[in-house]
Amino acid sequence: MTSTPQAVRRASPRTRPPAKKPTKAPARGQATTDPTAGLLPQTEPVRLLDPDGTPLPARADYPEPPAEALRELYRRMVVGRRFDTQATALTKQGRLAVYPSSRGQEACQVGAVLAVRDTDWVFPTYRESMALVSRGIDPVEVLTLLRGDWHCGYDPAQRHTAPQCTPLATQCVHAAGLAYGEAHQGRDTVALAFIGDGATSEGDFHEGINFAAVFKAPVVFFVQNNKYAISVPLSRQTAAPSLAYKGVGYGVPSEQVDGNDPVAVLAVLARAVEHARAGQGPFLVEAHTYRMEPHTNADDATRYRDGAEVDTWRDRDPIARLETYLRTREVLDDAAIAAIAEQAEAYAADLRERMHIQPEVDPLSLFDHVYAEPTPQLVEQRELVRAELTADRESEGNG
Amino acid sequence: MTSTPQAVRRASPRTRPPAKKPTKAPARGQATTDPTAGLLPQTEPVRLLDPDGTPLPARADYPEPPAEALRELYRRMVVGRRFDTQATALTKQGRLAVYPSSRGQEACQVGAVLAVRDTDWVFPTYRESMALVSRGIDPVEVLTLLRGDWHCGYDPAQRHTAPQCTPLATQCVHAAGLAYGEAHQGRDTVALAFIGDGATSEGDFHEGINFAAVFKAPVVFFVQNNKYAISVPLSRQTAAPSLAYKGVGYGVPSEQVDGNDPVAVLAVLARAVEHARAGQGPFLVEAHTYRMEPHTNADDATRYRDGAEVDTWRDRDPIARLETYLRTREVLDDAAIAAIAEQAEAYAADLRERMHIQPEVDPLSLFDHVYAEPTPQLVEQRELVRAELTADRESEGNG
Amino acid sequence: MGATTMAKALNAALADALADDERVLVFGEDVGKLGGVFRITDGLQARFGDRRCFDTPLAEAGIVGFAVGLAMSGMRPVVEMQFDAFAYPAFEQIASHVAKLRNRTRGALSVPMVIRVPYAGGIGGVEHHCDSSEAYYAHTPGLKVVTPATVDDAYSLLREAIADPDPVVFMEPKKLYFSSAEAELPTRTEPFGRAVVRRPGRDATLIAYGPAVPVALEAAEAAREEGWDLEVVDVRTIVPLDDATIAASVRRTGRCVVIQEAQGFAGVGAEIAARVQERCFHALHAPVLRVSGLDIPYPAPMLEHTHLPGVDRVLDTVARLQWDDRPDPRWLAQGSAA
Amino acid sequence: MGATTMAKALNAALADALADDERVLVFGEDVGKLGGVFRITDGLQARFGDRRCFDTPLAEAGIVGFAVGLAMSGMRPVVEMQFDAFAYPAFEQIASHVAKLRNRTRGALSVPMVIRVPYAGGIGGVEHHCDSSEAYYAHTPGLKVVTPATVDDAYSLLREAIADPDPVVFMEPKKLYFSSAEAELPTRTEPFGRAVVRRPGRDATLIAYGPAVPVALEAAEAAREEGWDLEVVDVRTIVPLDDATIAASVRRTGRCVVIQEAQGFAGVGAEIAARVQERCFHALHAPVLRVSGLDIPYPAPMLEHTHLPGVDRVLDTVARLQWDDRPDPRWLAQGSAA
Ligand SMILES: Cc1ncc(C[n+]2csc(CCOP(=O)(O)OP(=O)(O)O)c2C)c(N)n1
Ligand SMILES: Cc1ncc(C[n+]2csc(CCOP(=O)(O)OP(=O)(O)O)c2C)c(N)n1
Ligand SMILES: [Mg+2]
Ligand SMILES: [Mg+2]
Repeated sequence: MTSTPQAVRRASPRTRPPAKKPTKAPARGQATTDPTAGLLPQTEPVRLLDPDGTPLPARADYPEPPAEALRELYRRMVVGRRFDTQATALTKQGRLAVYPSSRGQEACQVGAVLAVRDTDWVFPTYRESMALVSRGIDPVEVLTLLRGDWHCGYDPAQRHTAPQCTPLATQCVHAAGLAYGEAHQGRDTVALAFIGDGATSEGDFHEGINFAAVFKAPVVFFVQNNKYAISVPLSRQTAAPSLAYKGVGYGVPSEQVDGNDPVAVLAVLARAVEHARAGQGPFLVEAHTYRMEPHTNADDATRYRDGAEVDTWRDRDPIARLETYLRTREVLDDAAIAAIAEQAEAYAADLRERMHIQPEVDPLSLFDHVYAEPTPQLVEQRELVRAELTADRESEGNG
Repeated sequence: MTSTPQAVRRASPRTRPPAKKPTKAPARGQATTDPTAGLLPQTEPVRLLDPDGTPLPARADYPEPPAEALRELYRRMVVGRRFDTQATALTKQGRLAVYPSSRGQEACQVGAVLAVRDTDWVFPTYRESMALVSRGIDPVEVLTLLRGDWHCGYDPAQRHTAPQCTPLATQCVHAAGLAYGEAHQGRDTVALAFIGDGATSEGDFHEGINFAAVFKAPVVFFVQNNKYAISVPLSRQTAAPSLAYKGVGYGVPSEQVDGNDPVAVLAVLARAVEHARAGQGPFLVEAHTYRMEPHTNADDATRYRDGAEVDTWRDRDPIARLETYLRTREVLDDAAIAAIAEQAEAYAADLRERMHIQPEVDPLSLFDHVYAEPTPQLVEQRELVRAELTADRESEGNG
Repeated sequence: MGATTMAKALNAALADALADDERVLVFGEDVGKLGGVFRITDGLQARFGDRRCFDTPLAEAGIVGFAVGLAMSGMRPVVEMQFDAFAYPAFEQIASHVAKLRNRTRGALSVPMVIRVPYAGGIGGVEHHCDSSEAYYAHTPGLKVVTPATVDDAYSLLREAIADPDPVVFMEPKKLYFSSAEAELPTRTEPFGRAVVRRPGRDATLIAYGPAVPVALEAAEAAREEGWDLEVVDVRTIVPLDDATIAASVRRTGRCVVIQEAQGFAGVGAEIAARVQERCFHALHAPVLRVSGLDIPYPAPMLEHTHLPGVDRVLDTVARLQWDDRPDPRWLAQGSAA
Repeated sequence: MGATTMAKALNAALADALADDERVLVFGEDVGKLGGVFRITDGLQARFGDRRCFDTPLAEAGIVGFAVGLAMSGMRPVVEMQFDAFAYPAFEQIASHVAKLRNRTRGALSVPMVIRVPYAGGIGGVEHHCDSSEAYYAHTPGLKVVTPATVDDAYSLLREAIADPDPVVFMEPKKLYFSSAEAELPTRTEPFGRAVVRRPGRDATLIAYGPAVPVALEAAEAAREEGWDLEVVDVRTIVPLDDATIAASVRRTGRCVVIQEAQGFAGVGAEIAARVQERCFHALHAPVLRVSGLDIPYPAPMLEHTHLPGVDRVLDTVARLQWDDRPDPRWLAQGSAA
């Protein structure tokens, strides 16, 4: 995958002067003295394509991204989904300890990372493996923790990508701090913080978005509302009209988007990123989507949701939707689609192969990075383990 | 002080049928399909009296409480303020370890507790001493912790009043749980949770109001926005138009009120309590007020705010405001005012006197309530302390 | 009578408590329809309805704080923290309220509740899913801290925890969830505050709790080959701790190894070792030694066997108990270097 | 050269760090105009501007998590938790991120930061304002835990903490803030990982840290009257701990009392006692004893002297070090009862 997405360049303030104040049109024709002006989301999620791929009337607030960006979006979604199904397959073969699939959320996973630059920072959760490979990170690196190794695989500093975060919502505060620190040092970095619907109930979501708002830190908080937190439905997380209505309570402009409409996701995220980069502070986006697979391979989703519900969402498949649209627009044809499918297969084959090589992990490396230098206590413990390993080897030799 | 406030009876659903849906008029004439309908606060704080005590035009959404309730409100505010100044004086005499004054916030402190019944539960912070004495709790009990004893003084179960809470915002979740538990057991108890402006930044505020909303627990969250969290101004806590705008993000109806207008505070709180009691879930009220004293007697407010600002607020004194109004309405006259002032003096004198008696505290009581029964380890430690005390007494005897 | 797993025993304890006492409520993340990620609450919502067993918003401080309020209203909340490290967001509620409310109110308010924490490793879990967090709670006065190592204890201690007037942090060793044993439920084992000798022995005492108990028993078995007859004491309730049983055992054997899965530094094992040498000094032929996890973040699956104190590490340590009554050479160099 | 308080030394350390390294940022609750409730950040905002020293929203997880992000961007955050118990909301950020980010990323990300925690009691504070929380951090691998007991150390250790590549929980004994000593700042004392003998002695070693150090010194002074010559070791850095200095002292004296202000159970003193007996067993004439706060919630001002380990409690304990080489009668009854 290439690493300088089109959408990013398009959304860059270098090519487009930043708006001077929140660019969002006041919802529902409120007077400008309305204190909520520019902060509330639109009542309906932004949608640019119908579920069947038919384009909706063009709109001024969210212009359609250029064809090249959409083509790239499609390509990465196809490769991303193939990566995802391959990863799920690897769990069955015991090559991965656990895998949280994002199948069905491709528009969000790929659209979001396409909206930021390589120098922007991404704060993913455990669910964002697809987003990370879309960002160009080696899939074996992305799966390192999940295959049972003790570290996150990629180099976060080099990739501008935090380790996939498991303690829910904690990454929201990190994103605020990072974004503020970057701005403090004169860089125009944007931080993109992923978070799930369930995790918005955590205190750290509140504290993270509030810090970002108070310090006007350039963070885009991107909620993938996939309707479940493991088994718990959204109705147990909030009584709000929708999660995007949380923004106004922090003075943060917010939007909701059809998360299975790849064109809309890219358009809304591009605008949110632009807002943040222009120094206007954080932005909250809620994408309505659906997790097609169980929470992870270890989960049994039949306990809490029925197949009919899943089927409804199968009909809103983001890849098919974009494919139909791009065919209509003649951005894609059979040959291009086949070529992309082939790329995806090759990507999966390569991953499969490389994941079958069991990594060599030196047990003594456990002591290397607890501190910059091991403490005397750790040095002692390292010697203990070294002796145990030697004894093991010797007894194996003798046995 | 009497313990069955008028305002409570008036607001009771027993005498007034509960409204079937949020009774709040939709703000700004929004259509009823607006998802924020009934959730957003009015753009301006509700005010029923001008700062100089002149009544504003009557309004349908917040009818004025009956004269008897206002008279009682006035009486408790006067006594409350006298209590407060007396407590501050006691810190100077070393009779209290520390005292956080609520002078200037009398309308909030007294108005809020007048709006609930004795069987409702109140969740106060360290700032609510005045509210607690207004609720009829013995002032010496209220000041127990602050005078350096190891427990909260009053019996929370009997008083339906949680211990004054120091870890900020944590009481919000307790209030949600208590309210839910009461409803679960078929009781129509309302929980009134006090919280400061600064503390709304804590994760526990978020989690508490969210739990209450999801479980439709009858809680009134009452934010006294007194503009400072110790030295930190509101602008460092939030970028929201106002704290009341946080409600919509939880699906909780919200209102803002002039916190120095006692009539408005009582009216708004009464309605919020009614909403909760009627089974419609929590309600969020933000009162705009001001802390006239430093954070506590140990604080030096001159470091972070100037006298001019304090003076502005002196002109909005809630007691003077209500006094003027009640005189105009001929609910109060010189004689009544003098009588109340005399009551307040007597109250303070009694407090002063009783606080000069140093309580006897048995050191061995430290072990009595760590667990229902002390552990063997605590029994050992109690013996150790007993031996130390005996030795001390003996050496004093010999010395 | 039949084979039951610890998971099933815990489930039965919850069900029986729900049936016996309508004040009991079970709630947390995914405890409803799903029955919990470890299925400890399996079937409870179906049987008792969603007023008695329900899912909450995803917020651990919220869950524990909500339980505080419910306890104040007279209920008996039993909450599940999904994994050890995911109880940390609730730390303030636990340390500043759950542990202290009784004391702060001279007993006028008590907050009987059970905070169930699946803890420790050995299940190939990824990071944050295998922390041994018992010491944080044990160091906090006002909490009882209990951890079963057998199926019978799982049932009995959980019932006792729910009935207890004090808040109990109930630490469930994940790797033992699917351990099974013959058990006839309901069952009643020794009460809180009693350690149990799981295996008598004469040469040295192994003191263990929770996930370390099976390791200790296995090590004791293996030690027979080396000619050592080891006693194994299962602590069961860390708070309150049974000093008497522990000290009596060590006085009999004269040697002691404390085993815990948690990282060693300032853990529960340190407390036990410190107490044992205080109380049994003249009976000891060797210092009290400790076997524990390493002082590192819990490692991922591939390396967890290196971290976890296993039979070999226990036996190596037993070997260092100065059987020849000569000082441990290990510390001599350091002594002279200093 | 002149008398300086610990509070002033800490303030000077922050000021010098801000002046020397523009990556240093100081933030927290009330650290700006107010200069902190203990005035440790007094004048910093005025001197360095509100981009370098600033107030945050009132949210401790937010403060620590924000520091994590800032550290990732290359800054050196120094955050203030207003009081010990008010750091608990940040516990998840500290235990699951601050302590582990370096490890999780093989060192690619480090989060050098200082979390300043005014801790412990003795100042007549009301509840939640006097917790001794050092053991929670010391038990968490990946954190360094440092606590000065002298004015010089306050300056030097804080400078070192800010310069350190690892996260440091810097525990400031509140009751020593206004202790004063002759000190010429800037000063450089022994580095992290080194305990210091504050008073040499031959008969027994008192090991103490933070607020307990002056108590130990006072007790040693008083013990002269009883004919005991006590050595006092100041631990200074709890993590990393200086085993060598501690063990060498105890080997010399043959007797040891560990003193901490925190509640005793599973605290840092337990770790030190366990280590000392492991390493010095044959040099010990008596068990290592501990003096600590009681295992109760920190009591309010009127009773704090009962809770706090004072000179008398230390001397009583020293008296129990079996000077006649006979077993402590205290534990005999229990042994036979069991
Ligand atoms: C603090 C914390 N609590 C609990 C968990 C366990 N857990 C992992 S994922 C998850 C559900 C998260 O749901 P959501 O935020 O909607 O994200 P999704 O998994 O749907 O992408 C839970 C409860 C956790 N990782 N961290
Ligand atoms: C969790 C926590 N953090 C910090 C503190 C210290 N503290 C006590 S009061 C206070 C300011 C609170 O401000 P606000 O919520 O506005 O209430 P006010 O004091 O103005 O009534 C602070 C920071 C605390 N008590 N609890
Ligand atoms: Mg979800
Ligand atoms: Mg305030």
